[in-house]
Amino acid sequence: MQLPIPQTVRADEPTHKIEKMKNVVRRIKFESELDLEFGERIADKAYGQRLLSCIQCGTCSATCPLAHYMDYTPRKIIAMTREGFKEEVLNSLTIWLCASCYSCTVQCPRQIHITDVMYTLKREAILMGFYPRRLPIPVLAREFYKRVLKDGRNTESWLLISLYLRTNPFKMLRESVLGFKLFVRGRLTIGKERVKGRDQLHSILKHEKGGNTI
Amino acid sequence: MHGNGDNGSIRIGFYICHCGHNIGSVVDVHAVAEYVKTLHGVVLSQEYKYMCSDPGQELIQKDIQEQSLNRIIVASCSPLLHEHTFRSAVEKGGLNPYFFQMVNIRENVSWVHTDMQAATQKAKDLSRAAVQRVFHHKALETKHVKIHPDVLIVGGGIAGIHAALTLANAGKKVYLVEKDPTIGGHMAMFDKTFPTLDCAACILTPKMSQVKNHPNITLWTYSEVVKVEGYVGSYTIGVRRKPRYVNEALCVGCMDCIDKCIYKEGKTPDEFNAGLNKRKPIYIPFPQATPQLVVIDPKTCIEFKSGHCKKTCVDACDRKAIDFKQKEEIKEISVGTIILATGYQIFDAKRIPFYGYGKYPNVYTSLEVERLVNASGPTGGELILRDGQHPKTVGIIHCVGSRDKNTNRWCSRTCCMYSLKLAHLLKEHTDAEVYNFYIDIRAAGKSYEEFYDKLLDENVHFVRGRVAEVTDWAVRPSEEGKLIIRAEDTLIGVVRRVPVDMVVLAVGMEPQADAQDIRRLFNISCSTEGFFLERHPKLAPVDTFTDGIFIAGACQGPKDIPDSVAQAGAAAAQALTLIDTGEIELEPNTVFVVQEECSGCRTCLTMCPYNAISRDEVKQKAIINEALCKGCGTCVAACPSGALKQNLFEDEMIFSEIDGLLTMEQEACC
Amino acid sequence: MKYLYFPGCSLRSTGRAYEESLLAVLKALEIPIEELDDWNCCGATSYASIDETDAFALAARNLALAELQSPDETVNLIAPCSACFLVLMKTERYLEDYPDVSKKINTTLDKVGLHYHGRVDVRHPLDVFVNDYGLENIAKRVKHPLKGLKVASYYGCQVVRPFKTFDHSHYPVTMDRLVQALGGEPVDWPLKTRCCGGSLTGTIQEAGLRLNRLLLKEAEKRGADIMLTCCPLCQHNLECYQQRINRIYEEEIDLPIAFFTQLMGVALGLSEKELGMQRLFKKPSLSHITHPKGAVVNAW
Amino acid sequence: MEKNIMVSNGQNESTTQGWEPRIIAFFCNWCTYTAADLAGVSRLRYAPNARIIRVMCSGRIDPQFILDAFAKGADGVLVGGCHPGDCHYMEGNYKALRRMQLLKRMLKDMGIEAKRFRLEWISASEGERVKTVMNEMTESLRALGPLGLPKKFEEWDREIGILEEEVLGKEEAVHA
Repeated sequence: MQLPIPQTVRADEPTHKIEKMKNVVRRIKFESELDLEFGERIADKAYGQRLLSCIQCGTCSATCPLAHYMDYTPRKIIAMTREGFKEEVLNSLTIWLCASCYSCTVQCPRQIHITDVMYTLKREAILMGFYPRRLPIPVLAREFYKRVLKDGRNTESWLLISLYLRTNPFKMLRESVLGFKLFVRGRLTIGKERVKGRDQLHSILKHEKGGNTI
Repeated sequence: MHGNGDNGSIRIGFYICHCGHNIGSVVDVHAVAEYVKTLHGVVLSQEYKYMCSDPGQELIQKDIQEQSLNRIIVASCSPLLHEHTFRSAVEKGGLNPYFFQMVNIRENVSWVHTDMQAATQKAKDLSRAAVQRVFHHKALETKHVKIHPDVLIVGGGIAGIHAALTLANAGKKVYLVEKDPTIGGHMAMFDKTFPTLDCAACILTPKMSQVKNHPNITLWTYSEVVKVEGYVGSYTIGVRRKPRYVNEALCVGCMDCIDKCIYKEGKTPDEFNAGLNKRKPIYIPFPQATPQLVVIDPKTCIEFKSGHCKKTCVDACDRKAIDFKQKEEIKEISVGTIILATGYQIFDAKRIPFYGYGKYPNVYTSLEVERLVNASGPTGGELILRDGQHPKTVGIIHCVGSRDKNTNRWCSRTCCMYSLKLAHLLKEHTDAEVYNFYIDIRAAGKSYEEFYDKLLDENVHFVRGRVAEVTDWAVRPSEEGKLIIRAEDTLIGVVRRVPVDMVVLAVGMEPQADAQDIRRLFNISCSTEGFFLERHPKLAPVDTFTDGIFIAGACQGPKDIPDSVAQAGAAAAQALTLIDTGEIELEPNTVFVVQEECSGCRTCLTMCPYNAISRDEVKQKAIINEALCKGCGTCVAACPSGALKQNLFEDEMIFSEIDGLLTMEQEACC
Repeated sequence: MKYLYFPGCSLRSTGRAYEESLLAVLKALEIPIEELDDWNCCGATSYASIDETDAFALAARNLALAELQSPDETVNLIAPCSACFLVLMKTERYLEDYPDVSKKINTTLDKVGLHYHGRVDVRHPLDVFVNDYGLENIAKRVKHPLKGLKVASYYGCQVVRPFKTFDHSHYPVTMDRLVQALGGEPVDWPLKTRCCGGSLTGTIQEAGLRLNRLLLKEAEKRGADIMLTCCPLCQHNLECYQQRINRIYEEEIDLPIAFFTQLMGVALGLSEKELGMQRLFKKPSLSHITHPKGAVVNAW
Repeated sequence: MEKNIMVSNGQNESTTQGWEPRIIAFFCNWCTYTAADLAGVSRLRYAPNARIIRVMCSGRIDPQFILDAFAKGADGVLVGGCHPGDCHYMEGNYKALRRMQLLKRMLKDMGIEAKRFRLEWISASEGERVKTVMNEMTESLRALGPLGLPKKFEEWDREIGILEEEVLGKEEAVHA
């Protein structure tokens, strides 16, 4: 099943939309294509317990500030996860668009920790290398992760630079003006923030590792 | 006195029930029967498909006579279900019924375990315990108590009214106690009723006046039960009659006093109109209020607040019915049975701030809308919003305070249908566009689905999605000055923003605020949600765990009118059965004193909550008043000399049970 | 009792004004605080998307350090940045809810001579000011009441969600009450806690910018002279992208976005320099407040 | 959670040697026993280690019953009554509470771990609670291992016997 991608997301690729329109999308799902344990697997992860008790009321989608940019509304993600539509879920933009504002979590009448489920799905996606390539969000997450792993603290200037280098260098030019403004106001530092007990930190994170996910 | 086995040897008959597959599929019934055969005292041990069936019971009777058994044990379901059945079987067999012991291997074993070996082992242990227990059983006399023929009914809603009339028509004397100034309950507030759309008042008010005029019904409105003593058959009830400050005997409900009240306009929110308009301190709840009596509300009446009122109302009343000196009185009555029909309260919509109730004037609860569309309502049935507008678009939000773990988990059952009804009425009154936002439409009643069809044909919008928020935040010019409902249309899969003029919140049904107090007062149980708990969800839906007390209507759980009426009828029938039997058997599990062992230490006296124990100052011994003893056995556990014993639960019996449960047997697997 | 202070990475760069004003105000109110020694990044939202236990271990180190540093029975750790606030608190709860994980994390902490016993109570400055220090005490110290200043309080998401520690999850009032105590006029608007998109402005701008546009427009529509935030990222998004929003969507939004601590400082009579006002793209015109007599507008 | 328990049970019982804790449960007729019935009717699955003894009221439960149960080889004892304020006999459960508090201290002195005795208020509607309590208790007893008082008694008797002999021996010696 092809993944329809909202054109808003790839605004930087005008041709993309047209191609998508030409494609014929196959809309049938054979049970054999599903991963039937997927739902339970996700539910077993932290704060996933109530996932299976979803009644598909759509409160999450309605309260989500980003739902209108998602390829599948949060409700659909839950349904698909439960039914084992693993590929669609892990390939979806939805999980990456979640800005973790917890609106859904607070309002869900079944008290499903939707935001935490989204985190679980993000991790799953990275683990399986499923997430859409060149989509900046996972890259940002990864860069952030590396930076903190290295210095123990994050320095926004460097984070952004490395982000744009890895996604869309042209964007950096666009941002440079803003960057400069911030800089003159002393809001962007060139010197990196570092933790003194870095070795300590690293050993903690090393110990934690069940095989590095990057 | 039936034959008893005290003389001579103990001859035990053991029967184990398959209960179809219910027990047989998890417990190796045969193995248990075989094992019990080997136990001391057991003369006969056999299995049977359905012990509770007639042949099953006859089996017991036959064996008692032919094999001169003097102890009977049946291992089957819970004693709460069939103990009585088997006891009477034993009695028919010519043996004292209290030589019988029941072993629960269904609710406590086969239905809760999966591992056959473990379950069978448990069944064996329990059976062995019973075998050892019955050695100590004694012949006992069953206690009988007379049933007082009068009935108390609490709550004057449709359920209470129906139960009262049913019993009264059967010639029983009924006391109907209602806490409000009038009977009628919620139903009196409704406009039309689904699915037939006949007007609530038209079908209710005749019944109300019947109640008022029925010779067998004593109607006490504006009253509350404050005391409940005694037990099934003879309850003593205390009823507090709040002062109306109007003499019931004199007032004819002409309402002149109300017109003459120095308040030209009402000041306090009108309860009956869901607070949509104001009423005066002296008022009558609504035109057809029953009884037709005015009430004075001391909280708002000037005379009560300052004492310097012109008392124009007094002058207005030519029958001199108004009496500011009136005091509350406590009535004491004796009844044999009680029916609780205390109803429900609606969910407080303020608890869900997302829907803006109390913040945006044009957000209404369903109950308010019932009054708003009602011809005798505050607007005379014309649909004028709080801001004076006539709505062109209306959004009805389902499941407000239902199916929501953050508020109430349960489905309130009535909201779907009354929302459809209101949708119809609103369209009828205003020809507005009506949107229903629902999670599921539950129209599972007689001709309910057909009503749903009708609404679909009337082109009412149905959006399947729970509303996340009602807000005045407009992002499009078309939304300016409107209330915007945000929900996902889950069938289409997109989020929708629907601007409307009026929002109706289909609020759910909750237990009454004082349900817990009532429960304690009448000594019955509540379910987890706080509704009164029935004795059995299917087979005893109107009985409670307290004999002689029955429940009807929404106090037992959310219910619509037909169901409430049906249940009220059932409760009345249950009460009638008791009354017409004239007496009821009580467990003879009372306490007695072994005189020679009592040291007269007084320990037990403080234990008994019923003052059933006194002390013979001459003999210096404790005396038990059998009539007062309820058989809890708390005193028995406290008696230091072991002089107190409880029938059916003597120490020996329980010790032998413990012993039986714990003695290892050879072929045991663990 | 002394408060521990966890600045977090953002308050050392884009959110510097927040730190400066916060510290200045705490000083002015004589609330004793002490920075957490050698704190590390809380892990933020991105971190949790890569590796969960890692993210929690990272945060747990801070909690453990806090316990080391403070003798108090319950350690009050102030985290001004919403992300830090939430992540630290979430870690705290998580270690309670999942004992096995907490054991695992603690064993690794033990290896480096640390241990978390669950004594830390993560606090937001808003909570501390309003509920610990008290509004009336603040009001007493106000030198320049924010007379007639219409203030839209923007809380963002993570301060009130998912944990309702000190206010309602969607309709909070703490900041508004604070504004009132400072003599200002809180603007009641419906988007107080609607997400600003967080890092989306940097990744998927279309989405990020639109969210901010909605917030800014609504605040202006409701007559706000200024919008207050309590999160460095929200402030950054709402302020720094205003021009771009105006350009792309042809809007004329012109709303100063300050940290609530900055406005507090102004009311308490602190200098604009102390409060890092110069770091704002658009500094709110408050001369009529700081110089009530309508005196010359201070120049900078 | 509960699934695991069932599984582990399954194994333990199917293998003849695997030890299983034995629990005696005293339930009051009106609340807890009814709740147990409800658990049955709702087909909740829980560990099969407890054996229920029904009494009319938790107030009837004599501490001796509990001691007797331990003495005869129970690894744990569970007492269930109505919630405070809900007693069918008004205040039987309060009386029970008072007694059980005392008993707890006594058990402590006897060296019986606190976890082996549990007092629970379970109302007629709380079938789920019965399940959790049964499972929790079974689990915690598994962790504690057997109590095996009867065996201990035998040993003590033997030791005392030996002591007596010694003493007698000495006395005889003295007499001689």
